[in-house]
Amino acid sequence: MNQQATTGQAFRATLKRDLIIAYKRKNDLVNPFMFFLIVATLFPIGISPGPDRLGEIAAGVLWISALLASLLAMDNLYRSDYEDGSLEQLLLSPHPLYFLVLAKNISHWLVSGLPVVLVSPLIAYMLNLPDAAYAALFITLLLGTPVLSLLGSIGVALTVGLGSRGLILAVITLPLSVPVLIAGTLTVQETLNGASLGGYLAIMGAMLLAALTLAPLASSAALRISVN
Amino acid sequence: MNQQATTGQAFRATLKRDLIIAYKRKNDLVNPFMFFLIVATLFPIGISPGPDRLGEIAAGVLWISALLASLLAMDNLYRSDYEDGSLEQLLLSPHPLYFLVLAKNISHWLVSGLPVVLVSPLIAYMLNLPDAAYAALFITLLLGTPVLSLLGSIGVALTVGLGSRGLILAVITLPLSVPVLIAGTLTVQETLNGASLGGYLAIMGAMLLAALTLAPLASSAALRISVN
Amino acid sequence: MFETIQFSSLGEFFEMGGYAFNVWSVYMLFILFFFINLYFPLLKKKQIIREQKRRLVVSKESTIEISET
Amino acid sequence: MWLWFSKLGSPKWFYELSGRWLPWLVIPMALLLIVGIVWALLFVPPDYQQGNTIRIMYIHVPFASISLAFFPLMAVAGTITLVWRMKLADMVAKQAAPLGAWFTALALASGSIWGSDIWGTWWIWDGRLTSMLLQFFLLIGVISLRSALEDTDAAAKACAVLSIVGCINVFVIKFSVDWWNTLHQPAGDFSLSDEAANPPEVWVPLVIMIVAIYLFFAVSLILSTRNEILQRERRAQWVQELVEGH
Amino acid sequence: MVAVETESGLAETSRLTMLNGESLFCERDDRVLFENLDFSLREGQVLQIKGSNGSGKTTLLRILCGLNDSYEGKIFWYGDPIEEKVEQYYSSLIYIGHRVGVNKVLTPVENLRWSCSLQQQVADEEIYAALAKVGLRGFEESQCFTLSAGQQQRVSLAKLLLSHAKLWVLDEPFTTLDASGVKQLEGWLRDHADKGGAVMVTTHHSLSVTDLQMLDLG
Amino acid sequence: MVAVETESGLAETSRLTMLNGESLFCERDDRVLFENLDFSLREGQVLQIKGSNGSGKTTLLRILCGLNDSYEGKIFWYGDPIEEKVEQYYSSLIYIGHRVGVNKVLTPVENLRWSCSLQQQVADEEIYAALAKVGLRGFEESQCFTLSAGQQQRVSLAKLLLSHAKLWVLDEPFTTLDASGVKQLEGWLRDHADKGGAVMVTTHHSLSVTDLQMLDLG
Ligand code: HEM
Ligand SMILES: Nc1ncnc2c1ncn2[C@@H]1O[C@H](COP(=O)(O)OP(=O)(O)OP(=O)(O)O)[C@@H](O)[C@H]1O
Ligand SMILES: Nc1ncnc2c1ncn2[C@@H]1O[C@H](COP(=O)(O)OP(=O)(O)OP(=O)(O)O)[C@@H](O)[C@H]1O
Ligand SMILES: [Mg+2]
Ligand SMILES: [Mg+2]
Repeated sequence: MNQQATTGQAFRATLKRDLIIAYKRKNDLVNPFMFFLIVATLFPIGISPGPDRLGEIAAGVLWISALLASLLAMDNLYRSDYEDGSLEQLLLSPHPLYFLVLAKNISHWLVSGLPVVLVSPLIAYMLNLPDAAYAALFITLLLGTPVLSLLGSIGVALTVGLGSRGLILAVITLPLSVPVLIAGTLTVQETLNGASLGGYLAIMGAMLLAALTLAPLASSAALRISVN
Repeated sequence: MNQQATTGQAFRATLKRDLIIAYKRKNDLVNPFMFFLIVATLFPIGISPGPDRLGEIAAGVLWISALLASLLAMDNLYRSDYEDGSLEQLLLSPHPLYFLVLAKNISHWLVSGLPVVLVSPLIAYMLNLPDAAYAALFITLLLGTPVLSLLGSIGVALTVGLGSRGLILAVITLPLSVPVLIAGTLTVQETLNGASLGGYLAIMGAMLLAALTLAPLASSAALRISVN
Repeated sequence: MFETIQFSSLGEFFEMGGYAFNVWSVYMLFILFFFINLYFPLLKKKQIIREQKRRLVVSKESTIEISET
Repeated sequence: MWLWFSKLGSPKWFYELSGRWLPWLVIPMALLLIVGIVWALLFVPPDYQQGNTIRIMYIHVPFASISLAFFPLMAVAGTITLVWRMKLADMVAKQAAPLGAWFTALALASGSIWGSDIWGTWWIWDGRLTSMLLQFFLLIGVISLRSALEDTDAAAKACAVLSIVGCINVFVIKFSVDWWNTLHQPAGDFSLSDEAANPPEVWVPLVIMIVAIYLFFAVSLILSTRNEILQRERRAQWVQELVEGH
Repeated sequence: MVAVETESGLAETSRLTMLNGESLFCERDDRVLFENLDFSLREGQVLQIKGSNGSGKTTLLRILCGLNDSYEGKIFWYGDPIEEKVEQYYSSLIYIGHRVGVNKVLTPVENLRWSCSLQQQVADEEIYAALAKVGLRGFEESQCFTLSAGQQQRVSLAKLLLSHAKLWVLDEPFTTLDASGVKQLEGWLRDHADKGGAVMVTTHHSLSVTDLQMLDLG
Repeated sequence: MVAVETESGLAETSRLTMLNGESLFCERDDRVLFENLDFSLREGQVLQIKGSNGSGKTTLLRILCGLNDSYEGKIFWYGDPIEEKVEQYYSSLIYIGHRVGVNKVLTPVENLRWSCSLQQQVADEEIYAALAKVGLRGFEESQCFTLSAGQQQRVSLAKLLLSHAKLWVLDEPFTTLDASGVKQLEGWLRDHADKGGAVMVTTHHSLSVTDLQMLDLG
């Protein structure tokens, strides 16, 4: 005991810590998909279209709701750590920040992104999504929401020191997320038009890979700047 | 000098302070309507309908975007005051909390709600809203967004002490706001169908009056609880 | 008012005129919910009492310790 | 009056009284449920339009109508919590929220199973249904607020405020949503007093089921409130004696 | 657990009792913080609340200010229960807690202008004078997030100089102050008490004031 | 403006210089906080940084920890520029700032488990023992938001007992501690220095340790 911890150990410890915090807060687990559900409900209420019309816009509505849910959930990724000084401790760790940030991002997606993906078919049903689109929707969300989380992480890292984060975060992150939104909805739409999923999914997979390798680097740099 | 301040003076001082803070933060002024703009833009991107289709859903999209912008802007209504202890000072004032809370709500709406209302015709144009609906949309937003702010204020006051506010605030506030959304979009729709604005606006006016008298009371009670 | 049973055979009863799934799933949901809602509070009561007993024992032990020293 | 009030507010008194009441609730509940279910499943004639799915009504309508009682109940309890600081009221309110969510969920589920045949879809954006869904969201909101606030006292008061605001809002939602879009069976369509349209063999079992499920609601609320009392009053003398007696 | 000692040789009975608590009781998470706590604070007195970490000092102060109502017992303001005199009580009270109530975006002047205006009218010149006294001359127009921890604390302490409140309730006001700041604040406490005000303060320092009372929470 | 005095009679030259800074310069908002600041810290030494509020103590510590890079000058870790030895430097460093790095939702044990694991492997028994030493026995499983200000500070101080880091950088660690806590912490500083570690600390207390150096920022 009492020897230096390896980077792997620090990674696991960070992942575990964040999951415990989410578990203790409980709400962190429930709220993202409740928010997703509620926002998705707002559309039929606000737009009140006929069932067919609804089906046409369903994929877009689901993707936009997921995007917003991911955005709102981002807020507590580094916030409390910044406020209580844990973030400084993270920066002072001898391990590469990349992995620690990645651990935080993964745990955050597990808690806030995955539930949204899992509940999406239910809402898709309520929104009359055409049957043919279910698989495409589910898979694109599964590949797309981690990208949204990773991108959002950069935005949060940049804004974590600010007083009024919610909105500025949105203003920074939403435009960055547009390509993911386009890729996601386009995939669903093209599958409805009879195209095969493969090509589109490759694009989304590439996005995910790129985000996984690059975004945590940007987040790390942003965190260093914010703490300064 | 140095005599007791009247409630009116305390009200004005609070209003002024919050406006100064918003002015200094700059972002508070710009972000709500930037967010509104961005979210409204997401819809044509995510849903990619033809121009006519877009016009049909435009009113709903605008209202939902306004609702979400108002929600996200709420977050910094009491937050920083809670964190730096100003909220305690507010509660320890000898004046009725109702008026101080009202002052904060008014200044918040001026900063975050009004710009959204003012920019709405522009976005309505971008979303192909039928010409006949402009007036109705503008007036309903003008009457409706203060109600959203006042309702949101209750939610923020209840959750201001929590670590992860963004989402739970949404889960509490959005269902509460649905009647305003329905009233707003329905009014626009019915005017498009040729009905006269009067009756609908009366309902929205009544909502605003009720919110103005009751919501700050609930917010005050909630603030006392949260600080405890 | 009390008419006869509406089904002539058990099979017919289970079939529910083609609506077996709808009718039975609703009743099953209800029965499930009914028993869960009675069972869990009773189970919880037992847990609470067990937990309390343990606590009482522990606190007694600790007071004894203090009085001994 | 005051004496009675403070006595009722005492968890101990409630615990003992409810212990004595329970059998007198459970027995009629069981009897009525058995009679009601057997009647509904075996004796009610199939509807000339809906056939045997009409039997779903005997679950759906009681659950739907009791669901609507939760917010008023929680608002009254909340008012008592805020004004008289009665602990018991909050214990009831705390247990009512999840129970309400379950009742609402069952009303939604039974309704949509019914609707899957009548309307040909499991879900439509109709006024009644949407307002029920929103009530469900509001209940979840109350529950998550309760679990988010760690301090029992603060949670009690915060949820009281939210329940009161929510209660007003549930009515507003219902009003506005009905105004917005209605397809669901209107209340008048199935008027219990209209004997011509609805013969007694249809509505008598419905009344029996409604009463039975009301009793069930009372029983399960009392059971969980008793647990809450045991938990929160665990350091009171009488609870310790009760625990040792077990 | 509770000990009340007075250090001033002779209690001046001519001075009224400003604030007193009777049989206060508070528990948190099954731990009794204090029970049967009585105290009284006369005009001209400084009441220092002592106790180890977690003994309930902050909690007591917040209870007295009405920011926490999870307690039992009675609190009186000049003999009347505080619930009946809330407005009068709050116009005579200044509370500075762990979180000092200084908005980071505003300048010291703007902060004081607002927080004083909740109780009384204050002219800008007075604010500038007070800021100069607490050693913030030159920082009047800097936003508060650029100030150091101790400087932010000083902004909130300037309120003491501006207000005419009779009762000061201060939670660890010395923590971030440097040596000269400590001395200055001590002087203000002394002056305030000598002019007939009263002070409740938690601190681990030993204070030098005329009429010091101790309340030890253990 | 800058004065370096040493209180230990005889400097033990056998001990290596752990950290030293050369001609450090920092200004914020056009105000020069320090310029031409030199200091050096040997193993076994405690360096107390003094100065009035706003003189730049916190800023200096954050610069040394690499949390702030708006400075000029050079900092060396055992003779090498720290930029070249970041990893080694960070494995030997503990920094406890104004914000102590204690998550409010987690328990003290969970907090320490994580924050220690960033540097080294620590067994749970050690954590419990350390918590007992800082006076938090019985609070191991309470969530930290239920702890008082001083108790939260103590959680972060437990890290000092658990870590094998050689350099402690502490920003006003005494503020919220009660008298016994102050004494305890002072003892730990002394022990750590005597065992060959080094400490940089800002505080307005006067410390009693073997080899004390002062750095006065004015
Ligand atoms: C998810 C779907 C549904 C929901 C959420 C729902 C909700 C409700 C609610 C809230 C009530 C009011 C109870 C009261 O006022 O006491 C109700 C009553 C009723 N529902 Fe549904 N319902 C659903 C589907 C259906 C369907 C598909 C039918 C049948 C066609 C139906 C038939 C009725 C009837 C007959 C009543 C009694 C009306 C009365 O006497 O007031 N419901 N339902
Ligand atoms: N973010 C910032 N922007 C501009 N100036 C700053 C900023 N932070 C601190 N300062 C300035 O730097 C100076 C030093 O601040 P610092 O926090 O280092 O002081 P300190 O010596 O730690 O004081 P204290 O004893 O009050 O903690 C202060 O005068 C302050 O105005
Ligand atoms: N929100 C809370 N929930 C439960 N217990 C709490 C809460 N806040 C404080 N406590 C407990 O109350 C006790 C007293 O806390 P308080 O903050 O009053 O202490 P204090 O005397 O001010 O200590 P310090 O000198 O560290 O500031 C502590 O033991 C703490 O555990
Ligand atoms: Mg304290
Ligand atoms: Mg400092």
